[in-house]
Amino acid sequence: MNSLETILPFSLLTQFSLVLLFMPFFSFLLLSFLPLKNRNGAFMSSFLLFVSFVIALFLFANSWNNPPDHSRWVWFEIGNGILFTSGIWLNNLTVLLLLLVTFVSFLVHLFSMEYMKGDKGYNRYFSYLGLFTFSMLGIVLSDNLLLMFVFWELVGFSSYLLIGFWFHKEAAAKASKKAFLVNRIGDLGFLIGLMILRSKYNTLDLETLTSVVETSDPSIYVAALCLFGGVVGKSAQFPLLVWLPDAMEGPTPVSALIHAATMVAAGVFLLARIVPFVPVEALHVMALIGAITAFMGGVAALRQFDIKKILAFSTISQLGYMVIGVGAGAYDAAIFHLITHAFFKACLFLSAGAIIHSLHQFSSKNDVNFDTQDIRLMGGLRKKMPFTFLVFLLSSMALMGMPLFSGFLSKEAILMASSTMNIGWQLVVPVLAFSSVLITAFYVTRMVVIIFFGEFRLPKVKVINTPNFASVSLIMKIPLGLLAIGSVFVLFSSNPFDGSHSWIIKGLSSHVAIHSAIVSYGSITLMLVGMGLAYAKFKPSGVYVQNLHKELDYQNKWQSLSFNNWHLNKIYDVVFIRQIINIANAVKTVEEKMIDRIINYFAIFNVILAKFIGLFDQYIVDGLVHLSAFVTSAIGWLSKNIQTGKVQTHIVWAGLGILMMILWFVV
Amino acid sequence: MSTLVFFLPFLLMYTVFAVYAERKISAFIQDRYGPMEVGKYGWYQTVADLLKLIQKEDIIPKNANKTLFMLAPIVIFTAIFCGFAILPLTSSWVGSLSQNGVYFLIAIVSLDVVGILMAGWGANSKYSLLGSLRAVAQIISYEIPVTLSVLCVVMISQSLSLQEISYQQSVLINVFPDLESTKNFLFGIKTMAIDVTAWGGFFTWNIFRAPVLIPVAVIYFISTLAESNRAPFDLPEAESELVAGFHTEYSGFRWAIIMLSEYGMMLLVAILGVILFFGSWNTPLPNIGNITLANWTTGQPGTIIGNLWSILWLISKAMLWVMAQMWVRWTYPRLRIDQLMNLSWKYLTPFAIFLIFMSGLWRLLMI
Amino acid sequence: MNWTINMFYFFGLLAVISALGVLFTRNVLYATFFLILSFFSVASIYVLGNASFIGVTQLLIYVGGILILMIFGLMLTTKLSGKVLVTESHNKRMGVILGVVFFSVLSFIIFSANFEVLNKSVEMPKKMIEVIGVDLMSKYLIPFEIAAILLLIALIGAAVISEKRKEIKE
Amino acid sequence: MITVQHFLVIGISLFSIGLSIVVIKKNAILVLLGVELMLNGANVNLIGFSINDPQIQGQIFALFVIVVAAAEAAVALAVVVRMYQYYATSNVDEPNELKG
Repeated sequence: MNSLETILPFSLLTQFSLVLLFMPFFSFLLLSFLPLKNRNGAFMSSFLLFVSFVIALFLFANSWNNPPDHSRWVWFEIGNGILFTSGIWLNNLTVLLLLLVTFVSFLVHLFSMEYMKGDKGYNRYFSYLGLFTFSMLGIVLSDNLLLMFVFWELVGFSSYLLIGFWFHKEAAAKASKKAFLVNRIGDLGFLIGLMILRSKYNTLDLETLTSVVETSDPSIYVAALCLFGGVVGKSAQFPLLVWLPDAMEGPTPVSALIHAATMVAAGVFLLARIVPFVPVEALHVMALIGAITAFMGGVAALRQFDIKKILAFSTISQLGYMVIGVGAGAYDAAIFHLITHAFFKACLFLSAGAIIHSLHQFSSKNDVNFDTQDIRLMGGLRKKMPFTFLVFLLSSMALMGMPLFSGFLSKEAILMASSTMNIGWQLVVPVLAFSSVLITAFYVTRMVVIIFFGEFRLPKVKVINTPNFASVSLIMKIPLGLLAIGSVFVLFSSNPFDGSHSWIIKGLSSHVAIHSAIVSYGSITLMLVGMGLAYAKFKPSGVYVQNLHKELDYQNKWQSLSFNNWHLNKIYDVVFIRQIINIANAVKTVEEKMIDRIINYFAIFNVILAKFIGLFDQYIVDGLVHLSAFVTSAIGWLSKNIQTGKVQTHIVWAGLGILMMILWFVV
Repeated sequence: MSTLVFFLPFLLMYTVFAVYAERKISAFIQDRYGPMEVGKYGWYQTVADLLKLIQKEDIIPKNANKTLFMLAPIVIFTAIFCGFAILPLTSSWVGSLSQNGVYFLIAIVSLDVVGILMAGWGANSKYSLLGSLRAVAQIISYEIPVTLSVLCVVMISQSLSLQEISYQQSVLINVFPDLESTKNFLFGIKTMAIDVTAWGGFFTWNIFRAPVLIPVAVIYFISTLAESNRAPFDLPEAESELVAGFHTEYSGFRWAIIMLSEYGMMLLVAILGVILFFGSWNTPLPNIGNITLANWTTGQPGTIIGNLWSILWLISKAMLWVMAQMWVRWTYPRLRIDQLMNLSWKYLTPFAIFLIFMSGLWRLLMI
Repeated sequence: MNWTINMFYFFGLLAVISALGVLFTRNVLYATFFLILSFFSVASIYVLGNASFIGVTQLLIYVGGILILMIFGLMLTTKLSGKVLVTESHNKRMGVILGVVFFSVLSFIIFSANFEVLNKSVEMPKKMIEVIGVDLMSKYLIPFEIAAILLLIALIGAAVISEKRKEIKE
Repeated sequence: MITVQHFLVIGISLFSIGLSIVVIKKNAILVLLGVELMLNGANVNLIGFSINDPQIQGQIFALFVIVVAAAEAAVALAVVVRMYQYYATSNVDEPNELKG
């Protein structure tokens, strides 16, 4: 064992965190194997999650701003003395994320109870949610990269299950496969990074790595980039951002949980874990990737008509922000943004879910078929769903980075950090980041205005009999309200204009964050400009909106570029998939023409050889076998006659045996 | 040698007169005369019968197993006559001074079962076979109480030798090689300290040496009645059921031998009973002070007068025993076979076992 | 002494010949009576071998007990139809060979062995029966008791085994 | 003078004859007789060995053999009777249900 890796004792907190970890797992097991009826399973599952949440609260209260609590034990041993440890590391980052994950997961459970009502796979859905939460908590709790990788893969698997929850829909099945496969590409990088670290430093324990890694080592540069590959996959960074929009095929609460709050944040969390030993050059590369992602995601969100797709691209963009934050050396800001983003984006997704749910009920009530996610058919929902409008508006403000909202604080912190990168090519990062602010403001305003203002456009297309909406039920309102409260600044900082005073940032890093008024004002200005432009274009009385229900997906190539997410799918199709198919065809041809023929000849040779061997077998080997069988049966025939079943014959043989013994011993 | 010289002729004589006695006793019991025609009081009746029997044809059934049929009476008689070989006739005249006398007697007597089986099987007659099976079952069953009651005596006298047992009951006790310093006490209870060694007579008989032997003697008497197939245990030859049992098919001389064996058996068990319980060849008269009746009526061992006294006492006591057997025969009705077995296994055997235990305790009083 | 050895030869021969009679006779009952004769002779041999108590025991148990029991068994297990009771033989060759081989091997061993020590005359106890009695009650008490229990078990077992039961195979 | 060998010869004769009887005879009772004969052969040997033994251990052993033989005979006879009841035969070669 590495001298640094000693066994650390189980503390009380560790035991609590293990309970917390396994609560959702129990939920998974129970729901998978118990024949539960109605909503009992959901109640039980939510209750277990609530227990987890309470424990997380307890842990948070005990660990925040206290010295980290680290328990470690031997996991397994390979060969002679090559030990792998595993353990639980509770520091500020861990407990913060625990709280977030359990909280959001619990709210999503609550929301889903209503949202999924009547679905055939009701219990299955909640068991998958349990498995997913378990895996996510595992990532957060594990103290070393290998264990984290295990849970990382579990997260990938459970998200595969959740995205493909309605696997009978072809699109859902395809999306889940896509998400899974694209993630694998990134995870390959992760695995290579693990190998490099293990072979170089003989340990994968994060705490130990932090103390032993020298950042000047070129191999650590490679390793960090490889690990970043995993992040790129999981957090949908450029160039692997194609899976996230498709993943919207899953149930909307799932999107809220995994595509807003937890799973995609896992990448950022990983970055925050490894950042102490990542070289600055690698960080800059990450920042660049993040900036590109933020910009591309923003642009792609501009011309989407599917409400969930808009939110998905927005998520990509925001994840890009977080990565910028890490790359620019302010991982605390990135985590801050992660938290705030988790709240407002989960709120947005759940609100979208509420809208979709209501429209769905509306459609079934009026017996009309339409795309319940298409914003072209919405409009004017402000009056029909006032509560949803309120929470949606609050979260949107946070997303745009409106002052007085949480998003402003965290985004400011990231923009501050990016503004320090101002030498040479690095200038690209702040430029893209700031321009994304404007784009974000534009598409958010577009979304809010189109959905909630103006008049309800559906009756323009379809015949509606009873234009009344069912109100959103209380069990859906509670999570929405709680999450909307999280979008307000007061939860995070006393100063609504200065994110650097937030307790989260203070708790995560010791260095004093710079605060520049120019950055604040610049970003606010950009945001307002974006809002203004959007309102000018999409004002409810405008021509565009009046004809929106007749609007096509795209009309020119710019719109096409945005609508089709920079044509990335097509590019990948041409660049990779086609080439691979071509190579495969070529290989197939070679296989058919050459290798098969060689094999055929070889086979013919073998057949001829086999004939000879067969003859040998038949007459010599089989002959021996037959001979021995014959001898055996002859002996058996002989000895069979001894066993006559008659007492006296037995006595004869016994007597002969005694005689033999007499001769042996006496004579 | 006593066996051939004395017992063989005596047995023949005895049988003749025993048959006569039986007839007469049965007649007296049934209040009639019995044989009266041949000789005075019918004295020669039995002799005449015997002559008739010897003259009769020796009939062997056609389907009989000849060998077994012919051999059977001889085997029966031999087995019983062997028993006489170890009986002590007088204080100095004994057939075979075997240390295992009693034991041998019990063993050899059971051999007549073989002869009975041979007879029963060999005759190839249902009556014979059933009779012999009954006889054998009965004899084997009653051997148990006989043996156990004999064992009681053996426990009291600590010897298997009949002569030693005889001497122990004698006024001449100290003459016997191993008993020089042995003393007899009244009822065998040493703590009472009444030395009866010099008294002799009936005081030293076994039933007086150890009164626990009185019930033993009763058991012995009952069981030996069954052993010798005498009434009320004469089921093997129950006339009303089996004609004559295992000897249905016999006639003439062979039948005579079988009858001889039966009476011989009676005599044998009588003599054995006398030896074991009633003082053997000892006088019943005790020494009373200076009137040494016991010594007078015993004589010194080895002298002619001594032998004559001994024979007198032994035979007369045995005759009394035989008379008792006859008396019982003509008094009691015959038992059923299940009653017979019940009596042996459920009453006599457990009681005899209990008496062995009591005898052991009594023996403790004697030392 | 001469008389004793002659008696010994006589009874020994009688024992062996009557044993052979058991072997060669086909009549079951004859066989049993031959065996009685043989055992009787063996009892005599015991007596001549200074073991009169064992001899009498032999008479009492074997001749008076076991063999009578056997004859009973014979009568119970054969149908009484007036036929001569015969038994068939089989394995004749094997049986005779086995017997002869056993006899020859064992007699070869006996005649090649040295019995000088055993044949040395020793002063024997006067009252043999006393020795047996005392030994049985002291030295061999446990085997004695075990034998008693064995007899009891055999008694009960025999009664239970031969009890008539209803499910008799036809 | 009777020597040990005298007894032994008679013993082995009886034993061998008994063995032959056991093997040859079909009737179960006769087989039992053979067994008894074999036991007697053994007993003769024991008596022979104790003729010059003041402790007469051989005789006591023989006594035990006889006792055990009595037990054996009783049980074996019961078995034979039972066998007769069950198979209606007393031939040992007829109940051959053990035959493979």
